Amino acid sequence: MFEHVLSVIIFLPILAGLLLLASPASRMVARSTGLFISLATLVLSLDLYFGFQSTGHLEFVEYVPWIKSLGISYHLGIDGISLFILMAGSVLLPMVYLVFRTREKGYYANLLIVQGAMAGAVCAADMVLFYVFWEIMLLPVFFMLGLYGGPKRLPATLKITIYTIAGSLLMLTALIYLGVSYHAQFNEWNFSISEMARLNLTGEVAAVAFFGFMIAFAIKIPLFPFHTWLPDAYTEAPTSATFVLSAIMAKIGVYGVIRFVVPVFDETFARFAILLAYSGVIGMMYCGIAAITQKDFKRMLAFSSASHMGVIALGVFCMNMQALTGSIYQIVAHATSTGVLFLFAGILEERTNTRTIDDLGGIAAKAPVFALYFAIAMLASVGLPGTSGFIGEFMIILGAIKFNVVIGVLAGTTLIVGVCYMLWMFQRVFYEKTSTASENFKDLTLVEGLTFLPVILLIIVMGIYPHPFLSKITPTTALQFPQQTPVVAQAPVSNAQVSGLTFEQK
Amino acid sequence: MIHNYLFLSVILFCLGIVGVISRRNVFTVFMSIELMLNAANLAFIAFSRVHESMDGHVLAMMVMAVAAAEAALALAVVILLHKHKGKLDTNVFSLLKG
Amino acid sequence: MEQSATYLGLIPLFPLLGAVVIGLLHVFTCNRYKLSEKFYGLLACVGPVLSFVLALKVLFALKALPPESRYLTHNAFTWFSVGDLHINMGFLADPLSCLMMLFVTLIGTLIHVYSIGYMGGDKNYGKFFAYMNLFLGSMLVLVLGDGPVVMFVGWEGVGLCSYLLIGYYSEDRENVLAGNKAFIVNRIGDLGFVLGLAFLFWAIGAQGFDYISLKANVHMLEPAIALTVCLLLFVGATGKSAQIPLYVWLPDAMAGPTPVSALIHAATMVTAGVYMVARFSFLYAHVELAGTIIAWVGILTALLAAIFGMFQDDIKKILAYSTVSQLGYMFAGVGVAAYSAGIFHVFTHAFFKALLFLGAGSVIYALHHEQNIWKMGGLKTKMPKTYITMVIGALALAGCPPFSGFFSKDEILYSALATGHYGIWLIGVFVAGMTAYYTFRMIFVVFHGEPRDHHAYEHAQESPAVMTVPLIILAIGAVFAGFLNFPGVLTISHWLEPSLTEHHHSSAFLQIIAILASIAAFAVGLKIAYGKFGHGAQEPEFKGFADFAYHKFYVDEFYNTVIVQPYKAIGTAIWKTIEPNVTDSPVKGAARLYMVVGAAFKVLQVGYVRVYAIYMVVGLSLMSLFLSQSLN
Amino acid sequence: MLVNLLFYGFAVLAVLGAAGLIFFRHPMNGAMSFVVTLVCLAGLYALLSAKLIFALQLIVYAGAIMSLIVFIIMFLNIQPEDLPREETKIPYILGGLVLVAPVGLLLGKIVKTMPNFSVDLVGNNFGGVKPVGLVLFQEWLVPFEIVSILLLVSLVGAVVLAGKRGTGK
Repeated sequence: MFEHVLSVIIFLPILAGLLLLASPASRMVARSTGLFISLATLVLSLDLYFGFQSTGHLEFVEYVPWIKSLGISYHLGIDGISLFILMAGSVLLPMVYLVFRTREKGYYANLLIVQGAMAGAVCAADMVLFYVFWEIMLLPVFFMLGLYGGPKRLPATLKITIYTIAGSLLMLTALIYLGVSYHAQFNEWNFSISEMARLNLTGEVAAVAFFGFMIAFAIKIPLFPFHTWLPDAYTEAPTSATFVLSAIMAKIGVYGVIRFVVPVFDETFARFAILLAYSGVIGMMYCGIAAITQKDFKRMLAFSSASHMGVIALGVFCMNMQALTGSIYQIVAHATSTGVLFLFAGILEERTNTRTIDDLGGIAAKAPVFALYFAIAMLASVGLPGTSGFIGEFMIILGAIKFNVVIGVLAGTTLIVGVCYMLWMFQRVFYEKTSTASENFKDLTLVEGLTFLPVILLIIVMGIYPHPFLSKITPTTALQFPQQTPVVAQAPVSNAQVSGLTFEQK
Repeated sequence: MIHNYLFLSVILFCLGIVGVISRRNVFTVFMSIELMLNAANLAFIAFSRVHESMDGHVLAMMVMAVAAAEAALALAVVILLHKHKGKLDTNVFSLLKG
Repeated sequence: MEQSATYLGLIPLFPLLGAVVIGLLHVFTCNRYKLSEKFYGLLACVGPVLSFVLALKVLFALKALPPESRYLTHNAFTWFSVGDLHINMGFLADPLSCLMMLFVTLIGTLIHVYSIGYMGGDKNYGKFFAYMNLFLGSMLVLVLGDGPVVMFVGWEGVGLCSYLLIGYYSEDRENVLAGNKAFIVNRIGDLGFVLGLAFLFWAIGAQGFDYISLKANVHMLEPAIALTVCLLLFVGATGKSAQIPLYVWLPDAMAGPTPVSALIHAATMVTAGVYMVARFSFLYAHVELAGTIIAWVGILTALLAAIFGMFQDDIKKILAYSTVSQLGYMFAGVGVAAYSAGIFHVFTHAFFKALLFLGAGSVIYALHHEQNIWKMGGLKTKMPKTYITMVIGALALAGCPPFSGFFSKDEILYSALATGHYGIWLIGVFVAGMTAYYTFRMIFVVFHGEPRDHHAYEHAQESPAVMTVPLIILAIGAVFAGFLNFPGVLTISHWLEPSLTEHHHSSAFLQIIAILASIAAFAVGLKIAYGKFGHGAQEPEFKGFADFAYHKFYVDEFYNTVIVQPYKAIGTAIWKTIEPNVTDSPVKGAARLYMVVGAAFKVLQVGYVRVYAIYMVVGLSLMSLFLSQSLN
Repeated sequence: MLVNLLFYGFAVLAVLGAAGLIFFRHPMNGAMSFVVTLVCLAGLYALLSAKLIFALQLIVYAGAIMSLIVFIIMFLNIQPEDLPREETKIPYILGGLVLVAPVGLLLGKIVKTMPNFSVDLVGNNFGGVKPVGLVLFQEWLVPFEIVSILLLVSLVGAVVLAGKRGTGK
C-alpha cells in the first residue's frame, strides 16, 4: 500500500495507547479507539500478507541508521516466519475489544501498546531494536496483570517480572558479547541479525552466550523447567492479558530462537539441541499430566498451553525442515485455538462467576453455539485432523522421529496427553447435568458469535487447506537448512523398473 | 592569579557540603546549597575569564535562574513544613526510613 | 496416465456437507424452536444415498477397466507440502476401497433410515443425524484416501464421531466417560499409527507418500524398519478395531444409541483396522513375523471376547463382545496373509452384525429401553419380523451354512490351516463353537420360553416399517452375501486381487476338513445352547470362573489401577508437590535471598535526608582519596 | 597590587561569611552572614571582569533571593524553641570537615595541575551585556527557553504548595 507499512503497524497502536493513557478518555472511547486501531492494523497486515512475495528473504524492509557509532539501526523486515506471528496478533487482538466490553481505559490502552511492541519485536531485524521492543512488550503485561488481575495477582506479577527481567538481562549481556565479538572479528560495529550470522563462535564463551539467549527465550516460551511463572500468571491475569501472553507473546520466544539462536549459534545449537529437545518433550508431558488434575479451568488451560509450547519448541530444536515448518504452523494454530479457548474461559468466568470446573456442567445443552465453538477450538488444540492443530503436530512428530527416535516417540504422546485433560474438562463443563452455576448460562450473542466466527473458520480452513499458508512459510524455512535443497518437483514415482507391480503407470 | 579564585571556589564548595551534612536547620541547609551553587558559579566565571569566552557567564546566569526557582520551591516547602509540624528540623522528614 | 475421476471427491463430501448443514441448523435452532423430524430425517438420508449412487458408479467404472489397471484416482488439492513431504488430498478407488465404500454407504443408508424411526421423539434429533453424517463422511475419507495420511484424517474423524455418539446421552456421566474412554484408547492406537507413518516416511516416503508410490518403493525398506512400521501400524489397528490390549472401549461404547452401535461399533468403523492392514498388504506380505503376531493377537482376542460374551446379560454387550470376537477372526485372517478372506469377513460381518444390532435395537425399542436379556423372553410371537431377521443374523454369525458368516469364517480358518498355523485354526474352531453358543443363548432367552417381565411383555409390539424394512434388507444380505465368495468360485477374492498382495491356496482336502470342523463346532455350540436355554431358563448365579468372566477378568479395574490412577496421582503430585517445592524453588530461593539482603541493608535506611547526604559524601570522599592517589 | 589586595579581602570575607552561615544557630544570623559572602562574590566577579554577572549577583542573588529568604524567615516568626536543638553541632561540623577534606584536597590538586593564568582586568567589552546577550540568545537559546519554563513551573509549584491550608496544627 505504501512504503512504511511495518512502522505504521508498530507505532500506530503504541502511540494510540500512549495517547489514551494520557487523555481522560472514557471506557467507551477507549474501547472504540482500541477496536478501531486494531482493525486498522488488521487491514494493514492483511495488505501485507497479500503483498508478501514468499521469497524466503526479508521483505518490506525499512532501514534507517539509528546509532551510527555502534552500528545499530532501525531495521525492519518480515519473512515467512515473522509474517505469521504478526498476522496471528493482528487477527486475534481485535476480538478482545469486541468480547470484553466493560473494562478500564488502561486495560485497552495497555493492550494497544503490547500489540505494537509485539509487532515491533517480530519485525525487528536488528538485535538491539529487537531487545528494545522485547522489553517494551513486558511493561503493559506487567501493568495489566498487576492492576486488573485476579485476587492473587501480586505474587504472580512479581514472579513473571523477576523471571522475565532475569531472562532479559541475560539476553542483554549475551547481546553485548555478540556485538563485541563481531567488532573483534570484522573490526566494525553491527547488530544486524543477518550480519551476526557471519560470526564464527566456538568454545565455552560461545556456549555461555548461547545460554544467555536461550534462557531468556526459554523463560518466555516457557520451556521446562522455566515454566513456573506461567500457571500463576495465566490464571491471575485478566483474560485478555492471558490471551496475549499465550497466543502471541509465548510465540515470540520461539520466534527468537528461530531468528537469533539458530543462525548465530549454529554449532553450539547443534551441540545442545538434544538437551533442549528433551526439555521440550519433558515439559510437554509434565505440564500435560499436571493439567489433568487442575480444578480451575483457566489454570488447566494454562498448563495445556505450556504443554503445547513444549511441542512447538521441540519442533525448532529438531533441526529439520518438516519439524521447523510444523513448529511455525503450530504457532499459528496454537495461537488461534488456545487463544480462543482462553477467551472462552473468560466468557465462562464472566457469566458464571466461577472458575472451578466442578461447579459447572451441562452447558452444551444451554448454549449449543458456544459449545460448538468451544469444541472446535478444543479439537484443534488436541490436534484432530481437519483442524489446524493436526498439520503442525504431525510435521513436528515426523521431524522429531528423524531427529531422535526416543524424542519422537515421547513427542507422539502429546496425542494422548492432550486428549486426556481436554476431554475430561469438556465432559465436566459441557456435559452431564446442568449445575446451579450454569443454570442461567446465556449462549453467545450475535456480536460475539460473529466475532469468533472468522477464527473458528480459520481453524478449520487451516486444517483442510493449509497449502497456501505453508507455501509462504516453506521458502524461509528451506533457507534455514541450506544443505537440504528444497525439492520442487512433485517427484513422480518411476516404478518402471520394479516388476510384478499392479499399479503400472500408463 | 586564577588558581586563587579556584581554591576559593573549592573552599566555599566544601563549606557548603559541611553545612548540608552537619546542620539540621532547614534554612541553613538550604542556604548551604546556595553556597555550593555560588562556589560553582565562581569557578564558571573564573574559567570564562581564562578562555575569554562568554559561555561561563551564560551558565552562571542559568545557575542563578535555577537557584531562584529552587528558592521559590524550597521556601514553599519550608512554609508547609512549618505549618504542618511547627518545626524547622530536617529530621522531620523521615518517611524513607526502611 | 492415471484415470482420474473427480466424482470420487464428492463421495465423502456429500455426507460431510450434510453433517455441516444439519449440524448448523440444529445448533442455531434447537433452543428456540424445533424443526420437524421428518425434515431432518430426509436431509440426513440425502448424503448417504447420493454417496451410494456414486459408489455404484465407481463400481461400474472399475469393472469397465482391465483388471491390472483397475483403479481411479482424484487429486482434489495439495494438502501440504514441506520439503520432501508431499501430501495430496487425494482419493483412490480400487477394488478394495470400492468394496468397502459400497457396503459402508449401503449399510449407512439403511441405518439412517432405521434411525428415523428409532430416534423418534429424541430432543436432539438433528444432532444425532449430524453426527451420523459426519461419521459416514469420515469413514468414506478413511476408505477412499489415497495415502496413509489422508486415511488418518478419516481414521481420527470416525474416532471423534464415535466419541460424540457414545456420549450422545450426555446428561449421564457414565455415557460421557465411556466416550472419553473410547477416544483416549483410540488415541493410544493413533500414536502407534502416527509413529508408524513417521518411520515409513523417513524410510521410503520421500518419493511420494501415497499407496501407489509406497507400493512401488516398498522393496527399499529395510527389514527392521519394515517390522517396526508393521507393528506400529498394527498398534493403531488394535485401538480402532478393539483388539488386545486396547479392546476395552468397545463394550463400553454400547452406551450410545443402538443404531450407532450397529453402524459404527459393529459394521464399519471397527473394521477400519482390518481394512488398513489389507491396504498395506504390500507391506505386511513381506514381513511374516508381523503377520504371525497379528494373527495370534487376533485369535486370542477372539477367544477372550467369546468367553466374555458367554456370560453377559446385557443384549448389546453380548453383541459387542461378539463383534470384538469377530474382529479377532478378521485379524487372524489378515495375519495369515489371507487378506481377501479378512476383508470378506468384514463384508459379511457388516451385514449380519448390523442386522443383529438393529434387531436388538428393535427389541429394546419395543421394551422401552430395557437391555437386560433376563427381563425379556417369549417375544417371538409379539415381534415376528424382528424374530425371524434376528435368527437369520444369528445363524450367519454362528457360521451356519449356507449363511454368509459361514463362508467368510470358513475361508479364514481354511487359510490358517493352509498356511500351517494349526494353533490358530484350532482356537478358531473352538471359538466358532462358543460363538454359536452365546449367540443362541441370546436368541433363546430373548425370544423363546416364557415372558419374564410381564408388564414389559404386554406393551411390546412390532416396530414400525421404517425400522423393519432395513432389517429385512439386511437379512437378505446376511443370507446371500456369502455366495459372493463361494469356495472355489471366490468372486470377491478375484475382484480384490489387484489391490492386495497375497497368494491363494488351493487344497480341496484341507478345505473339506475346515468346512467339516466349522460345521461341527456350530452344531455343538447350538446343541449346548438349546439344551440350556431352549426351554426357558432363569437368570443364573455366576460362580467361580463364570463370575470372573462376567466381570471381564477385571481388566478394566486392572487398567484403572495400573494406568489411570497412577497417571492422576502423578498429575496431583506435580502440581501439589513438585511444582511448589522443586521447580519453583530456585525462584522462591532467589526471592528469599533478596529479602535477606534487603533486610540487612534496611538498617542503613534511617530515613533522615541528612544521613543520606552523609553517605553520599562518604562515597565522594573515598573516591577522592582513591583518585588523588592516582593523580600523583 | 590593589587588585590582589581586593581579592584577598573579598576572599577572606567570603570564607568568613560562609563559616558564619554554618555556625550561627539562628537562621537570621546565618542569612546575614551569607549575604556578606554573596556580596564578596559579586566583588570577585567584578575583579574577573564579569560586569553583567557582577550586577546580576548583586541584584538577583544578594538582592532578590536573599531578601526572599530573609522575608520568609521573618514571616515565620521563628522563636528559638522552634529551632531544632542541635547539641552535637560542633562535633558534626568538625566531622564534616574531616569527611570533606579529601574532596577539597583532590580538587585542589586538580587545580594545581592546571596552568596558572593572570587575571588582569580586561578593559574592552568582555563580560558586558552585549557579548553575553549575544551568546545567550544565539548559542544558548534552547537552554534559555528551558530554564524559563523551569522558572514558570517552579512559580506555579510554589503557589500551589504554599497555598495549601495547613491541617496539621
